[in-house]
Amino acid sequence: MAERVIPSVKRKQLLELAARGKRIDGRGLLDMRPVQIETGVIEKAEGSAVVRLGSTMVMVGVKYEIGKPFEDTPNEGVLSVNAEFVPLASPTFEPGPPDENAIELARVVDRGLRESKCLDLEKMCLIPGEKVWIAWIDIYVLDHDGNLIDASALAAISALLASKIPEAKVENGEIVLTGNYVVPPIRDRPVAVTIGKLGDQLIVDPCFEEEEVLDCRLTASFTEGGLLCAMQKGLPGAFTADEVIKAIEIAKVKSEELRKLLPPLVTQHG
Amino acid sequence: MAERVIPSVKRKQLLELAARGKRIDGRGLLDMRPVQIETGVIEKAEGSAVVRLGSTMVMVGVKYEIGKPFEDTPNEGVLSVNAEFVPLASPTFEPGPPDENAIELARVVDRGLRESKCLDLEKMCLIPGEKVWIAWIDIYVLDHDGNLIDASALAAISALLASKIPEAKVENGEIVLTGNYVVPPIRDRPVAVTIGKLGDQLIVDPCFEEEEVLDCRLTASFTEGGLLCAMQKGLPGAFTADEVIKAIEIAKVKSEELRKLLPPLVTQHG
Amino acid sequence: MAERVIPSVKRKQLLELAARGKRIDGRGLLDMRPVQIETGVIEKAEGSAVVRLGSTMVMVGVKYEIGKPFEDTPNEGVLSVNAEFVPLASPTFEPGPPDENAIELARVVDRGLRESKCLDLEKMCLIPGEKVWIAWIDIYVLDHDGNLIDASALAAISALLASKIPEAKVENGEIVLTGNYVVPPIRDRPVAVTIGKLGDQLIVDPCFEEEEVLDCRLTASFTEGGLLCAMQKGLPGAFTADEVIKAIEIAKVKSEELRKLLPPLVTQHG
Amino acid sequence: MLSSAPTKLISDDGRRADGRRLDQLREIKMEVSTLKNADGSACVAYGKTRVMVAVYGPRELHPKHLALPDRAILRCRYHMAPFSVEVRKSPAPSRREIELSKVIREALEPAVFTELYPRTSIDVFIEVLQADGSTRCASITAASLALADAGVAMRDLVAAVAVGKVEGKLVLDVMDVEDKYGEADLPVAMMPSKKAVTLIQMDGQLTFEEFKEAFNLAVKGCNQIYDFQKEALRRHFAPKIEELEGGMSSG
Amino acid sequence: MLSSAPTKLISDDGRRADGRRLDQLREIKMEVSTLKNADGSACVAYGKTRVMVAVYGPRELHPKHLALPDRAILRCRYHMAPFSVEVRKSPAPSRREIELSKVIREALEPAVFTELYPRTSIDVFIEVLQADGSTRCASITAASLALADAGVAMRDLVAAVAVGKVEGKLVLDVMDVEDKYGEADLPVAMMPSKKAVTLIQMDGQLTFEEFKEAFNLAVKGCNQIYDFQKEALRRHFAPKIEELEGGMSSG
Amino acid sequence: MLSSAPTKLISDDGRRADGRRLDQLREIKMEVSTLKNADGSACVAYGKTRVMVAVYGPRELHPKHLALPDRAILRCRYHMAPFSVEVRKSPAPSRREIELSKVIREALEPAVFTELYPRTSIDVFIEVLQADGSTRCASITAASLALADAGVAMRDLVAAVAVGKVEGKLVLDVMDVEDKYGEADLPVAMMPSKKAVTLIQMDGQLTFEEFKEAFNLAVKGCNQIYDFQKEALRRHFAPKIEELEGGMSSG
Repeated sequence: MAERVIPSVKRKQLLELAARGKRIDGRGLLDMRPVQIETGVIEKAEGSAVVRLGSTMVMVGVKYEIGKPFEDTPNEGVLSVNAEFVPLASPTFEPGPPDENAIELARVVDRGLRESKCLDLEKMCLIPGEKVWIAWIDIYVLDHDGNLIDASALAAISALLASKIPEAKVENGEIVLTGNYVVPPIRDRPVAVTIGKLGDQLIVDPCFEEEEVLDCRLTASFTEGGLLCAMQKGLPGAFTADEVIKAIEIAKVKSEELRKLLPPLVTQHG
Repeated sequence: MAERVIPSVKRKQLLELAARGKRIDGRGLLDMRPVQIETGVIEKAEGSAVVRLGSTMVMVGVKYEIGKPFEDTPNEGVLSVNAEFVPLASPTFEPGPPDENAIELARVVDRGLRESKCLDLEKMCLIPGEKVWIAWIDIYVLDHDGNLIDASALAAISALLASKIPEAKVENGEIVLTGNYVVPPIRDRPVAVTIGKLGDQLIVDPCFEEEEVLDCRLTASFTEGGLLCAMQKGLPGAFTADEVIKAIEIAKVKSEELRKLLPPLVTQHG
Repeated sequence: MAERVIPSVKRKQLLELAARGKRIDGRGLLDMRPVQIETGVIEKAEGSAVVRLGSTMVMVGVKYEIGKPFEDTPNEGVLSVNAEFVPLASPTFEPGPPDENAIELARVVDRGLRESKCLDLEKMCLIPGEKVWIAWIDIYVLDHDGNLIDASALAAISALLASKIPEAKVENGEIVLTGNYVVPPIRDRPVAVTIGKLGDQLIVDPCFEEEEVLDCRLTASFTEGGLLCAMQKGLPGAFTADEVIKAIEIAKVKSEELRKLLPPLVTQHG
Repeated sequence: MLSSAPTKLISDDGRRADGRRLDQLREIKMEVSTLKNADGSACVAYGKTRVMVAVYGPRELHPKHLALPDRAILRCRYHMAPFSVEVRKSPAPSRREIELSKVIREALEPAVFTELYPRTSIDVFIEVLQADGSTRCASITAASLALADAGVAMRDLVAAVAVGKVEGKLVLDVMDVEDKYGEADLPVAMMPSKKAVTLIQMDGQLTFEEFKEAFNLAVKGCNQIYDFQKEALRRHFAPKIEELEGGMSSG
Repeated sequence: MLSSAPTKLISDDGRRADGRRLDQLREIKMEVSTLKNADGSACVAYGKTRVMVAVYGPRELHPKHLALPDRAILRCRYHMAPFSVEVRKSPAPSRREIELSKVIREALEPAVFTELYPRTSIDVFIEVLQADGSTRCASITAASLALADAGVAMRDLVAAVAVGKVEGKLVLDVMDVEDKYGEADLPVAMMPSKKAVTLIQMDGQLTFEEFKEAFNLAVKGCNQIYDFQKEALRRHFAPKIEELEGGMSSG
Repeated sequence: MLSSAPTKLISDDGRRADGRRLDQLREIKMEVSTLKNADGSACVAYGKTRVMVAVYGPRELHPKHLALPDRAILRCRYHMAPFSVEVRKSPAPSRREIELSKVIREALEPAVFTELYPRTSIDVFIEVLQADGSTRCASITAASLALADAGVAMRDLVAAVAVGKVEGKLVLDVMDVEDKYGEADLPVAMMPSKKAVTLIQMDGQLTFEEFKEAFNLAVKGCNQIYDFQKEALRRHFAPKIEELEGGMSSG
């Protein structure tokens, strides 16, 4: 709940730049920073990815474990998304349990994945009510230069797409691992895009300096088919109704650009 | 463990009043404030009540859940009393896990219920050693103007008396809920009364301002049959032996007055 | 993680003494303080001991409980060593969960016991994968005058050697306690010895005042057969390679002296 | 008190499970100044969803080094009573409650003149007493009433409502069963007279066209909630103003 | 080491499970100044119930802003060793331990001249090493000895004992099996020479007449405990006083 | 990705499970200044063991009363990513991580001129991204590179390596399977040019003669690691120095 102190000189400078269609690092208002995606970086994880958005660096690891389903969804696997802001990523991060920012990040990424139904959780059930696959998605922020949501969402879906899940069979009510790995039941590739509001201007992919002076931000996630599947307004400012609509339109276009950086969906096993 | 600072001018004033048999809000030494009991306020809870003692307002919700019995009482249901001093109730309450005051409150109310044997826990056993009813009694302090113990104890027994418990049958070792609700196995109506000591005087139902300057307090709980079933001395002062006896005598009389505000016991199911 | 402040005048004094082969309490560099071991002090525990090293006093209680084995060792009992620095032992100890010093202590004692294989954990398995004996070793520091590791390790093995474990039989897949107690499956008597470095000198059994000014310390644990079974360097200083070797040689000799204070191993049951 | 999955959430004649029309709010109740100790308070019900909010402040902030020299710190805690939901909730704050505390604070902050109260805190404590969907919206609505009751200067009230998509249709003021079994949930908060959107979240799936329609329905709903809020404040303050005027005229 | 429920707690000739008469204390042992580091300490046994208490202070309080300008803060922690009970206890403080820490502190505070030590804290750390009933009473008894050992000025010692109702009879100094299978437990603490009651709690069921009888028995028991306390202090301080006198006479 | 127990860890011709000779390090990779925000950083791999370290500081310490008047406080956190091990690790610090944070700090501190930075903190944050044995050694090695990258004055780098005993033979740079199924593990850290041992731990069983041999092998290994460290710093700083010299010569 630490309150942010808005540096007013910096804000004035960025507002003036934005009014002229410019940004502090030379980008146009609707330009993303260079995006790099690398997968398979952690061999011990069933899936992993590092995403760089400019200097922002986020690592995501995917682990599959057998566990119990939730009581109200006995026929479904479990998707669990967690985020840690480890203190090496920023002088402002401190060791300890996730704060409200890390929790919000994890939950926004979670909703983008969950509501797109990208993982077919029913196919991750092994013994109904007893044993299902749990997909642990751990978001690890390594260097923070703004727009952690988009970088994390991109790393999460990249790691999932690059992951393999152990092949399990149920024999006489017991689960047997064959030792083989198969493609997990992924059927969508959601992408999140965050739009910042700076005075009267909307900007794409805000960097850390910009985030410090934003009025507010709006994140929209889209399915492969172009459906809106999650939204989140953040920061203590307000949008006009028109700005909301316009931000979503921009986000939709950008989400399609970003999705091109992802590998295609593979035909499912079984 | 925050230490209380006793406002000495206020204490002097209240001592002088008490010496003349008076109190700051015009009551006599042995008068309670107006008591209001409302039940059935939370439809999602199996039982609920709001009790007002003057401006003090306490809500209690009762939830019944099926769970495991304690290892040393495999044939008994579980009674669990918890209290939260949510920060909206007082400028002195802070968010966080229950402090020593909230814990003492919960445990004193718990002992009053438990030692009166008001809930027949054996009748709340479904499958011995495996499945029993857990009665969750959650005390929620909404506005704190003193004497939380008596208000909470009254709200707890009121919510229990107003509660319905799901009807459960055991068929082939499995628990089946019939969808009906029945009267829980309640067989007593314990009432707690707290007596404050202010100099040489004993007072009933201290308000917040009085609590701040009390020497000490003594709570006594009584069963319907007039048996003492729980006591608790609080605050860092001392009673004489005579005061202890006298306080209990007063509490007994007041407990009978308060019990008249409760609905009668209903004949048990089964 | 509280940083220690080294009292420089005291350090200078102790360095000068050590250079002349002397210590603040009159001991020689390689002398231990008087050692007292008392067992069976807590009748409710299956084993217990109090060890005094000079004014340092440590109590250890051993409890045996039936529980689940770890997933990766389904055929073995569980050894769990915990240490508490209860605040009565020192003005520098505070209530709360174990800090890094208490955790290090517990883990160093644990490694000494575990790596010596003094408890035959396989004999503590009742039903593989389901039920095993858990040996809880609780280290309770009561008075802290330095060298807690050696005192705690000595108290732990003493309490184990003095302990009795309930006799359990497995009948039709159920565990039945016969009500008798038998000798636990102990097959070694490890002893830990800590050597402190003070300037150029090595000292044995540092007291609290010495610990405050030590460069560093090295603990070595030895099995009955004279094998090194655990080591731990502590404190923010460095040893030369020669000092490491010399310290271990001293520790070995001392460990044999200390072991003479322990009761002999008893022939195992079964 | 477990509920089972319903067979149909919208009847053939366009009525919802509780008999409402698609664009109809539940019964809305608002009470201002419910509590004695709090500087401001309000109790709001959207049907069975019931929240109680207390505001303490502007008041001195502890610890002091957290204070800001140029404005108040707005703090907000959204918390659910253990008995507010079907399966008892542990009192420890869940990740969901921590996230909602943050987005609710950020939905209220644009309305508060924090710059008038430097070095202080304004604490908003929200207790959900019963949860039947749209608790975050009822919380925002109640919190802005409690802030007004506490005399905190505001640019506008904040009104909030959720629009859902249920069996293909858009519905106003989502209740629990619709949230659980519906296809999308879109909570929106606004400062109605400023036409400023201070909260927007979304779960589920909507086309862009559906979104625009849903958003417009939410704006309409916020305006209705706003009318209830103004009415509640009028009820609470009018007698006092009359009293005051009475007092003056008699003087 | 699990014990099973006993068949009979009081024999036909009025003897209790451990052979005591109804109004008889267990073997009481008290030792003062057991620990080196603490400013004051005591070890007390009521039969198998054994507690160790250390007092630190009066000492500077951290953090300082908690200090009181007109008196010392008395702090108290009652804590059970994991091995003190039949089933190993987790070291984290339980709700029971937190409640007992509070009532024990409030039982000791009337006896301490806190006003003599403004801006300081007096910390009482209680460790139950073995629990066989009446641990709170043994703790209070030991804590007042440790306070005296630390040289803290006191109005009187505090002595405590529990009376139980077992198989219809009142018994003095309740042990675990009597607490568990008996009908009532009444712990009482007093400043005996002041005749002031500083702790009273009760579990179980008693008529008012039974209560009065039990209370009187507790008062009698506290007086016996008080004699043991004075004797323990005499044993501890007498040699020093003799030494001092010896030193003076030889001077 | 669970691995099963191997049948043989050392082949008849003296090769280890990954083909290494007994006294051979795994492939060592070191990168300095990997992160933008940190004052210094390094990424180190011993085979599949991969750690990333960031250093912040010397910087002002919060809360200030923890600051020391005569030197910097060195703080260190060793932490494992949940996905770094076979079975997902909870992010909450384990007792093992707390102990390792302490011994790593004590292994680094002799090398740092803390007295040059009074009243500050130097924070070393270690993240184990993938664990395949010897993570504490890789962490120490990386941390001293990150400290150098941050420009913190040091007496020497600290290099670390673990020696194991596997099927009766001593092996250098222990990997996970050797740690798990071997007979002993001996991690050692040194300031190589000072010949000073700053960390030594041991698990398992060794005769005194075996220990001496293992210790000598560890010293040899630390020297090899030291060469890699110097090379990594040279690679990182050389271009800058050339640039600087180029800039000067062109001036």
